[in-house]
Amino acid sequence: MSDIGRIGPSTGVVPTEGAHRIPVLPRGLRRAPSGIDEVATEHLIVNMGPQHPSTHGVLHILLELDGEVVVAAEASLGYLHRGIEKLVEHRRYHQIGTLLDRADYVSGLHSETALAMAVESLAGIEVPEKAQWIRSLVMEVNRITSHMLWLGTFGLDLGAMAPFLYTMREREALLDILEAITGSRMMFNYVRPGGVLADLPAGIGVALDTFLATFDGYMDEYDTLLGGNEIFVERVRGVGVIDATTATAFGMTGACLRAAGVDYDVRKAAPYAAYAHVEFEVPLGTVGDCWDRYAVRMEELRWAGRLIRQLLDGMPEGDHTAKVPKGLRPPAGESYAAVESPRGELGIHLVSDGSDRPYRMRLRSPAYFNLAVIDEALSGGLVADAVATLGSLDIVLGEIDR
Amino acid sequence: MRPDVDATTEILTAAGVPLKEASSDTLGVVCRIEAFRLEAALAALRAVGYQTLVDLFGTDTGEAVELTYHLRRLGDLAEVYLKAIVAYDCEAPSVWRVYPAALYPEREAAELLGVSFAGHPNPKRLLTTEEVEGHLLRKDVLLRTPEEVAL
Amino acid sequence: MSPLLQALLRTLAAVALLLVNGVVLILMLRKVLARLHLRLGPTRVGPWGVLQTVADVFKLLTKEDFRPSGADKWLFRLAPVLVFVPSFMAYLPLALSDTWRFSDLDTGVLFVLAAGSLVPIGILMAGWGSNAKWSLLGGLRAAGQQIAYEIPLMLSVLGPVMFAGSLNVAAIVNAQRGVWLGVIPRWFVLPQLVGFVIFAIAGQAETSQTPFDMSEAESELITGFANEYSGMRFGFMFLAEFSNMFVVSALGVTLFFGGWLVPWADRNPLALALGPAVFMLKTYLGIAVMMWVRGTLPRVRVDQLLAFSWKTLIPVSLAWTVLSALVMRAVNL
Amino acid sequence: MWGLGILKGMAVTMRNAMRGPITVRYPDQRLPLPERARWAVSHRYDENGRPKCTACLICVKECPDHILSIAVSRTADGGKHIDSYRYELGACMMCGLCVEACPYDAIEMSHEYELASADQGDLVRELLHDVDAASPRRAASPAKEAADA
Repeated sequence: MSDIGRIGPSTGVVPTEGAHRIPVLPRGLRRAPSGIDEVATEHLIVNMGPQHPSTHGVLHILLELDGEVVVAAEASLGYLHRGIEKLVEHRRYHQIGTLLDRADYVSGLHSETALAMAVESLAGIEVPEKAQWIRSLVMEVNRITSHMLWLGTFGLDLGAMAPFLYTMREREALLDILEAITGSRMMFNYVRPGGVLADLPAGIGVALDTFLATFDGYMDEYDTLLGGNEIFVERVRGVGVIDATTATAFGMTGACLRAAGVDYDVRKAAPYAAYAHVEFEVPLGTVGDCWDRYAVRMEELRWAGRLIRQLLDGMPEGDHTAKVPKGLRPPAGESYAAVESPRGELGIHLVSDGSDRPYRMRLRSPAYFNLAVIDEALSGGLVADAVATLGSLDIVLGEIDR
Repeated sequence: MRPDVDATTEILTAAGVPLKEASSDTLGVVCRIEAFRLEAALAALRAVGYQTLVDLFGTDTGEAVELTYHLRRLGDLAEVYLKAIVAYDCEAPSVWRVYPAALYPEREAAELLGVSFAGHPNPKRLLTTEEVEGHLLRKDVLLRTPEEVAL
Repeated sequence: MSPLLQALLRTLAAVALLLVNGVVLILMLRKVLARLHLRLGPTRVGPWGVLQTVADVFKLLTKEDFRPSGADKWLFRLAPVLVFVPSFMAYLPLALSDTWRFSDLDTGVLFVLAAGSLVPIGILMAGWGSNAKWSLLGGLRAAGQQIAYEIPLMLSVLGPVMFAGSLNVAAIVNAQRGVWLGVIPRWFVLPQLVGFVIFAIAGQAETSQTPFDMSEAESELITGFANEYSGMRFGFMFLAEFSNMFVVSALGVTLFFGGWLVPWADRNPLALALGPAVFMLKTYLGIAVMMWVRGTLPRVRVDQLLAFSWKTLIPVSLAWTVLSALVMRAVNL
Repeated sequence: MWGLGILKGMAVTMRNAMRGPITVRYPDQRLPLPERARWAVSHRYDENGRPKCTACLICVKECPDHILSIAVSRTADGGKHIDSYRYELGACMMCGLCVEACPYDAIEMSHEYELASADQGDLVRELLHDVDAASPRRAASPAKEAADA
C-alpha cells in the first residue's frame, strides 16, 4: 500500500553524463485551432493566478487548455519582486540577513546561514564548533516547519483539508521553539557571520524532546491520511514526471532532484555547519513523479527529527560566535556558499570590493530553478495534475522573485 | 572538489575556445572567455559531464556587464565558473540549448542589467513590468525613497 | 380544510424545513469540520457561534448583486433558480413519519431522483452564463459528473424498491418493520449492503462533496461554476448544496435504515409518535458522516471520477441489481 | 486495495477529533512570549527614571531601514539635548539590530505586540521628547562593559 520502502538510502547513483537531450522549444502561447471535423474549436487560455489558491502566493501561470488538458504553460513571475539583490548592495554585511529572511520567508535560517558562510569564506572567519552545531540544529527545526507547510498545502491542493490543519500543529510547536531561540517566529535574523546571535536558551532541549516524542506518531498519521489513501496515490502516481535528465538540465536541486533518483544533497556533497559530524541518509526516489517528491520529503521529515535528536545529544560546549567587527570589510574577491534549504540548493554568491558593503550579491534560489521546469512538466496533464505538480515542487514566491 | 585549472583549460582549448585567463581562487576554477564563444565553451564542458548549470547571473563592473556561469558535475562534484564580459546593451549568445536552466536567469539578466541574449526563445521581461525604466542592477541606478519615486 | 390551502401549507412547511436545514447544516458543517481539524469553528456570534449562519445570511442579503458585464443576462439570472428549485422539489415526496409528510406520491423515490437530476442543468447554465473560463470548466465538469453518477444512484435504489415492492417512501419504510432471526432489524441496509455502498458513493458525488467536488474544486477551479456569483444568488447555490445533502441523506435513511422506525420498537405508539425526531436524527447522522468524509479525503481527478463511475460503479450496480432480483425471486417463490 | 486506506484515513481524522481543539482563543487567551521575543522598540530608563539614551546615534546608523531618527541640540553646559527620538513603527521589521548596537542599553525590543492601529499617526512614535541626554560615562552599563571586556 504505502510503499515508502522503495525510497532507499543513498546509493551514490548519478545519471550518466552525455544522456542529455535538447528540450523542445518552449512554445509561446498561441490560440491554436484544434479542429475536430468541421467544428471550429479553439484552445482556452486561462490565467492561473496571480490570485489562485494553488499558486502558493502570487505566481501567475498562463495555461493553454484543450478541454481540461494542458497544452502549454508559461509562468510569469515578479509579483513579489522587491529587488533584494539591489538593496543588499547598500547594506553592511550584518544587515543583509534581515532581507534574506524575507526572501525565503518559510526557511529564513537557511539563507541566513548561506550568507554567513559566504561572508566567512571571504573574510576568513573561523566559526566556533558550538555555533556550527546550533546552526545545524535550528536549520533542521526550520526544515521541519517548512516541510510541514509544504505537506499541508500539498494536501490542500489535492483537496484534502485535514492534513493542512494537522501540520499547523507541528509547525506552531516548532515556531514557538524557534521564537524562543531566535526571538522571532519567521524573520529570525539569528545566524550571523561568525556564528549565531545568542546561545540556546535554557529549556530548549526539553521543548524539543516533547516535540520529538510525538513527532513520529504524527508522521505515521500523515502517511495514513495521505500516502495510504488510494485517492491520493491515484492522484500523484505517474503525475508530473520530471526525470533525472530533465531535472539536472534545468538545474533542479533538493527533493525534486532526489525524487528523480539523483543523489545530490549539499549536506553530503559539501558538508557545512555540523553535518559532517552527524549521521543521516539521503532518501532517493526513482521516477521523479509527484509521489516520489512526496515520499522523499516525508522521509526527509523523519530524518530531520532524528537529526535534531543527534544534534541535541552531541551539542558541544563553547562560544556561540567568533569576534566579528560590525563594520566588517572582507578583502576584495568572490565567494560562493550553498546550503541545502528545504527547497534545494540555496547559494549565496558574494562579490566584494573590499568595502563594508557587498559589491554584488546573487541569491541562487532553488525554487527559481525548480519552477522553470513547469513549462515542460505541466504540458500534457490535466488541470488537476498541474495543481498537483505545482504543489509537489514546493515553491516559495518570496525567493523566486526576490 | 576542485578540478584542475589545466584540465579545464585543455578541454576548452580542444573545443576551440581560447581562454583569456584561467585561475583558481577562493571561488574555485574561474575561466574567462570571449562572450561570443560562450555557447561552444558550455557545450564542450557539458560534453565532459558538467550537466548542471547551477547559476547564471550578471554583475555590473562599472564598465561592462560580467556574466558568470556556474557549472557542476554531479558525479565528482567538480565545479567550474565561466566568466565573460559583455558591453552594456550588447548581445551575448543564449545558452538555453545547452542548459535549459539558463532560460529564466537569462531573461532576468537581460532586464536587470541591460544585455540581450541572442536566440532566447522567449525574450520577455521576467521580474519587472514594462513600465520600469532603466536596468535596476546597474550601478548607475540609485536607490530611491518612496517619496522620490512618487515624484 | 380545502385541499388547496392544505397543499399550500405543506409546501410552506417544506420551505421552512429547507431554510432551517440550510441554516443548521452550514453551522453543522463548520463545527464538524472544525472538530475534525482540531479547531473550534465559529465562536463569536451568539453562544458557541450558533448565530453565525444567520449573520452570514444577512451579510449575503446586503451584498451587491453583481453581474459580470460579459455574462449572459438570462442564463446568469436563471441559473441559481434552476439550481435551487429542484433541490426544494426533492423535499416534497419525503416523509418524516407515517403522518408527517409533505405529499403522498406513489412514485416518490423516482421523483426525488428526477428532481436531483435537474440540478446539473442549472450548474451548466451558471458556468456558461458567467462567461468566465474557470466557471465554464466547473459547469462542464458538473454535467459530466452528474450524468455519470445519476445511473448508479438510480440502480442502487432499485434493491430496496424491489424489496418493498413500491416507489412510495412510506411503503418502503413500512416494509422495514420487524426483525430478522429475532434480533436484527429488518432494515434493507443488510441485504442491500453493496447497494448501500454504491448509494453512498453516488450520493456523495451527487451532492458534489469532497472527494467528488469536481464542479467547485477550490484548489483547481476556485469554486468553479459559482465563481462569478455574489450576494443571495450565490447564497441560493450554497443553500441548494446543503439541501441536496439533506435530501440524499434522508433518502438513504428511508431506503436503507428504516426511516422513522425505532429498531425493535417499531410498533410502539410512543416510538411512532417520535417518528419525525428519529428520522431527523438518523438523517443528520448520515450528513455528519458525509461531512466526515468531506473533511478527510482528497479530491479525485475528473477523469478518474468518470472512469470510476462508468467502469466500476455502473457495472457493479447493474450486476448487483440483477443478482438481488434473482435471489429475491428464488427465496420468495 | 480500494477502500481500506480511505477507512484508515477516516479513523485518523476521528482520532484527531477526539483529541480536541488546539486553538488558543486569542484575545481571550494568550500564550506567554519567550524572553527573546522581539517586538516594538521601546526606551529604557535608569533607576532615577531618566532616559538612558546618550544620543550617540549608533542605533540611527545601524537601522537597515532608516526608521530611527534623533534630533539633537546642545545644552548650555555643552551636553546633548534630545529634542525628539522618532521611531517609525510602521516600517520597523523588528530585526533588533539597533538594540544589539546600543552600547548603553538604552533601548530594548519590548514585548508589546498588538501594534495594529486604525490611525496612521500611531505608527510613528516619539520615544523621547525634549529631554537631556544621559552623559555617556554615567550611562555605560556595567553588564555591557563586562561583556566587552
